[in-house]
Amino acid sequence: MLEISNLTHTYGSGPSAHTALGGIDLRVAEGELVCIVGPSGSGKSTLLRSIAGLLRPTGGRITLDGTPVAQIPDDLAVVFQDYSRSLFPWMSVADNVSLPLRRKGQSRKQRTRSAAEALEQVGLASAGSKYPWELSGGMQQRVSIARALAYRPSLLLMDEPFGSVDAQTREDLEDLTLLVRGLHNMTILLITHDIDESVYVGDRVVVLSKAPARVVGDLRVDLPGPRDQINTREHSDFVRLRGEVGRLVRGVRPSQPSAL
Amino acid sequence: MLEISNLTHTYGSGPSAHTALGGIDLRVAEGELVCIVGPSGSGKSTLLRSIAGLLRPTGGRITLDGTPVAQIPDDLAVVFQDYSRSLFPWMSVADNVSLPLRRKGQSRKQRTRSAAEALEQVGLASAGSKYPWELSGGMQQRVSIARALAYRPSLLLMDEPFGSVDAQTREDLEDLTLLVRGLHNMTILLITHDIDESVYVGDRVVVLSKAPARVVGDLRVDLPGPRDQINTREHSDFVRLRGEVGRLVRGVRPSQPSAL
Amino acid sequence: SEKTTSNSANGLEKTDITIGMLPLPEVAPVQIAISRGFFKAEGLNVNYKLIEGGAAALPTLLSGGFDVLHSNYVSAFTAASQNLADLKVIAEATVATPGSFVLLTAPNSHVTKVEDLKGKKIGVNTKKNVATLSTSVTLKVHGLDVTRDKIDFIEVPFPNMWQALKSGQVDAAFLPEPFVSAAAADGGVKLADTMAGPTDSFPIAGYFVTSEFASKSPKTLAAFQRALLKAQTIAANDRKAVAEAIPQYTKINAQTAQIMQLPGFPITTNAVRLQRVSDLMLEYGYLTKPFDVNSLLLGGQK
Amino acid sequence: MSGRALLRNRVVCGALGVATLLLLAEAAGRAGLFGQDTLPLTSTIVARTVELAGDEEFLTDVAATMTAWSLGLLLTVAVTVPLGLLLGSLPKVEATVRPLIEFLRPIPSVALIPLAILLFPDRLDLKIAVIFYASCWPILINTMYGLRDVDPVAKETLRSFGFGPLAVLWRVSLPSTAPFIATGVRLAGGIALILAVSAELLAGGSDGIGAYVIEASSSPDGLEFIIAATVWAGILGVVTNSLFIGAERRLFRWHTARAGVAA
Amino acid sequence: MKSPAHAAPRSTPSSPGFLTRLWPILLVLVLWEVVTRVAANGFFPPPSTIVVRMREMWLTGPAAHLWLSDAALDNFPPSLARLFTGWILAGIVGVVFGLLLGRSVVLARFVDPLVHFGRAIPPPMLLPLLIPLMSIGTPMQLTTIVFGVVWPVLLNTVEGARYVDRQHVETARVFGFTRGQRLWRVILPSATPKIFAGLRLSLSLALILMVVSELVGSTNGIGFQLRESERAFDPPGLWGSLVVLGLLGYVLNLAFFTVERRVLSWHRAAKQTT
Ligand SMILES: Nc1ncnc2c1ncn2[C@@H]1O[C@H](COP(=O)(O)OP(=O)(O)OP(=O)(O)O)[C@@H](O)[C@H]1O
Ligand SMILES: Nc1ncnc2c1ncn2[C@@H]1O[C@H](COP(=O)(O)OP(=O)(O)OP(=O)(O)O)[C@@H](O)[C@H]1O
Ligand SMILES: [Mg+2]
Ligand SMILES: [Mg+2]
Repeated sequence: MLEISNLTHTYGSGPSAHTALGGIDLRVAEGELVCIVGPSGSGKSTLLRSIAGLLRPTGGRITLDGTPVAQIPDDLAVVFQDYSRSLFPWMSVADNVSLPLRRKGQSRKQRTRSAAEALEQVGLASAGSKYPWELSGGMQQRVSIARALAYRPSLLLMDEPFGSVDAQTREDLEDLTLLVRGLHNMTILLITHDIDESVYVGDRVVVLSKAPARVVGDLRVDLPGPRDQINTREHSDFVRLRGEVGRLVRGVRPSQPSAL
Repeated sequence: MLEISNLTHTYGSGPSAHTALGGIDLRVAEGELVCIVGPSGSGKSTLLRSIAGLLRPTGGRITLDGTPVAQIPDDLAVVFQDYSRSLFPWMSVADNVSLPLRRKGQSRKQRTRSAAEALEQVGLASAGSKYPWELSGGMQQRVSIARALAYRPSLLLMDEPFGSVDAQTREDLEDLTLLVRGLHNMTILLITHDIDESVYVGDRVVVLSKAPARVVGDLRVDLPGPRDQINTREHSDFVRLRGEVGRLVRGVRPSQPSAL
Repeated sequence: SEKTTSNSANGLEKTDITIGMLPLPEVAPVQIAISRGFFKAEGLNVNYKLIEGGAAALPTLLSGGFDVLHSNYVSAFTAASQNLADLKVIAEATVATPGSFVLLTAPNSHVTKVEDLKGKKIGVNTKKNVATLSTSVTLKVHGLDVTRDKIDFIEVPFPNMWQALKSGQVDAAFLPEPFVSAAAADGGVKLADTMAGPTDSFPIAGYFVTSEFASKSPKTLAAFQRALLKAQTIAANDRKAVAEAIPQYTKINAQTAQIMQLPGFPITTNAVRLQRVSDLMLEYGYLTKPFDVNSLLLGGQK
Repeated sequence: MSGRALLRNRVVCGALGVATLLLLAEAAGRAGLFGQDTLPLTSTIVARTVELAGDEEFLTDVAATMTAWSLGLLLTVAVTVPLGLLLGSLPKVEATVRPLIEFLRPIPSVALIPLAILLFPDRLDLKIAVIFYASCWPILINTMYGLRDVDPVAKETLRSFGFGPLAVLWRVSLPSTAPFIATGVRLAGGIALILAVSAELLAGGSDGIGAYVIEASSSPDGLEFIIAATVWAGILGVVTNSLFIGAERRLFRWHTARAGVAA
Repeated sequence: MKSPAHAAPRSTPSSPGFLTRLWPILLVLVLWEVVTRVAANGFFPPPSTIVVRMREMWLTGPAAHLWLSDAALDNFPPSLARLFTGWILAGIVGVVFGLLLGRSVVLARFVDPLVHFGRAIPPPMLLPLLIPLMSIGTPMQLTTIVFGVVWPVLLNTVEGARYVDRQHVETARVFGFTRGQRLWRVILPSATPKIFAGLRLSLSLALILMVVSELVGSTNGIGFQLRESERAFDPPGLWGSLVVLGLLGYVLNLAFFTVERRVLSWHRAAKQTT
């Protein structure tokens, strides 16, 4: 269980200070998949980095299963927005994926297998022996997704993970994420700009306002059964929710009572 | 007029060689805006880099207004897919935008004004004095768009330029691109993964196949009048075209006669 | 030293003279001549620069950085015999006096007589100069041969020599004054006086100029020699004058200067004496062919 | 000041580090760890070092050394950085002259001093020449290696806007290499100081710290002075280095900000 | 660190391009010969004289010894041994301490002045401190070499370890890399280009320091011979030693370069613009 209360963060100080987070409150239950949407530059990545313990927020509290996040939480994986810089250019793609698995105490053989499996799942079965800089942007992004999924973390943070891939692959990756989440009971926070995606993938969609970011909407997505790219997206609830999120993002309905 | 005939490119050699472009033929008229869609890793960026003269393709011909592209064409601007690495960390955002304008022989004052204007157009009016690494991913992407637009090139190449911004901003940027194109008669090639976007923005949509990439579809978009986010997207032709592109991308209808 | 006033009062070709010298007691006359205005009186403006070794400073003399160089004969003869430098001796600086250059050992050394040095290491400040030459001679007197008996010369700067001796890194050391007195005060044992027998009253060092300078500025040279000779005479006879001069150009303190063994200050330039050096150098392989020191004397054959 | 604040102050920390070392050395000296009481005690050397600070003759020497140092380093930077940029960006030229560079680099400047004297009778010229010869290599090598580290996307960006190779060099390669060049200059600064002193020492007949050492070596108790002068060479090194560090910090804020400095 | 097999070096030292690249050396040699003959200064003998002297000094031995003379056999091997031992020691010390100082801000604050103090001390001036501390000969020579050449490696390693791409460090932290993994898998590889620059600098420096260390208190070695030629006013001999040093440096650098190309091939390829 992830609990965030009154989280604020200000970059810099003095006249050039910039308040990115203006008091965020959020609770994410174990095994939940929460999508975060919000305007560019609002503070989504800042929020994510605070949860990951990479940034010490200037105010507020984050607790994970009751203990405050001061360090980087155990058993965490992150797909960074700047995926190309988060891959190690001196290692092959397979090594990039399998390296974190050492921590899971897997044998070399197991690691190789897990990495190959994860690469196959993201459609890069044949790229394992290449180097990251030999891949296209979308392929690099998928490597970093494969790395995170192969790790099977209990908390997974994804920052616009599907932004550089084509529509078809994107859908496949969405389904893959749902599948892996179902199998291994991960808690996932996923930042996205695609409103359809947020509704399709999320159990909840949290909408952030412009900077300083606040939660302006928190919608539960109650779509039936296992999701499916064709049927779910045609479901009337999907269309309604997507409209609702859209309006929230566009600021048509400014700050909702649900915000706090 | 940009003419590409039988363009092929193979990375590396020997057993690890990878053929990214398998014979591309394409003609782009002056002032045209062509969207390129295709699966991740197909060779879109490779194509773009060849046109930009940044990569010497292993086969085929590219001519611009009749002369073969051997060097980097004059009066060109590129928005790179890897936008964060294409901004210079040692310069302020405004300097990043105004630097290329030196080549246009603009005075310092003019450059400052052009840069400020362009930054305002992409919604970053107040970020001019910041450094690129102080901006969010989407903001960085917008800086690199502003840099390209302020330059007013006659040929503009954009590699997934709107991938990291929210839906609202994305629409604004699409309209901005159309506006600037209309005012300054640029030829634009735009790579995107968003099928709706390709139809909304493009005069033509070119669909590439999986690697080795070939043109599998080339659709003219005949939508009426000045485009408009709400009406255009509801137009029946829009819905039809988007379906068509979608099917092409998904490979539902494999290689079309229009391909060659 | 660049300024040349050819038409000055005494008809001197050059009035500014720079002399390169080692900070040793033996150059005290230069300091005396400066302090007492002997050079001034001759119309000369003399400056000295301290050098680290005669061999290394020779190029400076050749390139004109110095007008006069104080150098040991061994180095200078070696260079001259190879036609690397066309030099003239303008004055002798010093001849050895008993006890001024000594082979020394540490207090409880296993080496108690020269014969024990077989296969041992001897510290010298510079190889191929008067230190190694006179030591070789001393060794030979005691029946040892450097090559045959595998005796190694090791270069160690004088101030470090005592440390090297005490820590056993060299078994004996060639030391001049005032280092001998200081070491003796700390328990150093004198093994042999290197300036005895064949090297008795051995000429150690002299003042050199280039032939070019000698032929171009004969009057300046004569003036310089007159002033130096005057000081040299004082030094030879007045121990106190020397003791006063030394602390002015070295870090040797006044107290040490007063008690240390002083070198000899010759007042003539003696070709026979100098030829002895050349002959010994030939004998010990420092020269490959005989070298006639007359070619170095002013007015001597070229 | 709290302990934490103290830990954040570089001067305090540095002073603590130095003090610790001095105390250790003194203790070791008194305990006779340095063999047959041949080395002066640390406290004696500290006293001598302080004494030298008030010695006018010595201060003149320091000034002479520092003049040669700054002129030599200035010349080196002015010549070598452009040269390194040139070689680093023209691989063909670099390949051509590399054998020559690699041949010259390992020739010890110390051994060259006697020969250099013949070419540079003036002592300041001599010092500048040997400083240049020895300290150009770190700048050259670091510049060339730094150029290889430039992000290709950044270079392509400027090229695509139609900028020529020179503009790319000036506006992208140079700024992005600058921090690494600065490290090279810092290294060169240390080497230049060493060479200035060595030249004074070996060539003699000069002013400077090295000349002071020659004078001190005339006396049996000169050792203390020699070590004290050496300490001053080290202190000068620390001072010049912190000047460089300060300048770097001001100039390359972007570099620090972008990097994950210390975990 | 694995090196990608397919990123083979473009041109190896044995390729024909290598020979043609030697022409600048020939050019310099010819120029040198002409200038020295014209100048006719005994201290600057022409290369032809130097070569003759070098042969005389070092290549007059029996065929069984590869024609190397006793002087060569007495002086070259000990020098090379000192050189390599010193360089490798300095490399290890420099990298280890560089990583430590690069990654620990607090430690760096304490030791920084000492490091820069040490760096500014001329190695020849170390002698008075070293003589009482260790015995003249190999230990002292090694100390001099290590002390003289460790700085480029140390400083460059500090630089490389301190400025690792933030995104790389954060990735490693997020995935819970252990300290060792972070160091070995992330910081070290990302610092290698700079470490190599330092190692390359220090290799030539080691050659220089080898000579310096042999000037005082030694009984063999190239530096010892150089000093002897200097003392004996034998300029061709002196130049001969300098030439040997240059050649040695050239060969060492070539070998180093080959190794570096292999280890850093990822770097070269990743930073290539076409
Ligand atoms: N430097 C390189 N070396 C080797 N192979 C490369 C290199 N760059 C790209 N490739 C390969 O070429 C193919 C096409 O890459 P490209 O970047 O053109 O794809 P793309 O269509 O832009 O994909 P995306 O939409 O994911 O950005 C990929 O399979 C990739 O692995
Ligand atoms: N290192 C930094 N220094 C100063 N300001 C920063 C820094 N990083 C981010 N900011 C500012 O904080 C705000 C929020 O940034 P953040 O990266 O969290 O946005 P975001 O919601 O992730 O946006 P995007 O969708 O564009 O990635 C931005 O206005 C940005 O300018
Ligand atoms: Mg972000
Ligand atoms: Mg691409």
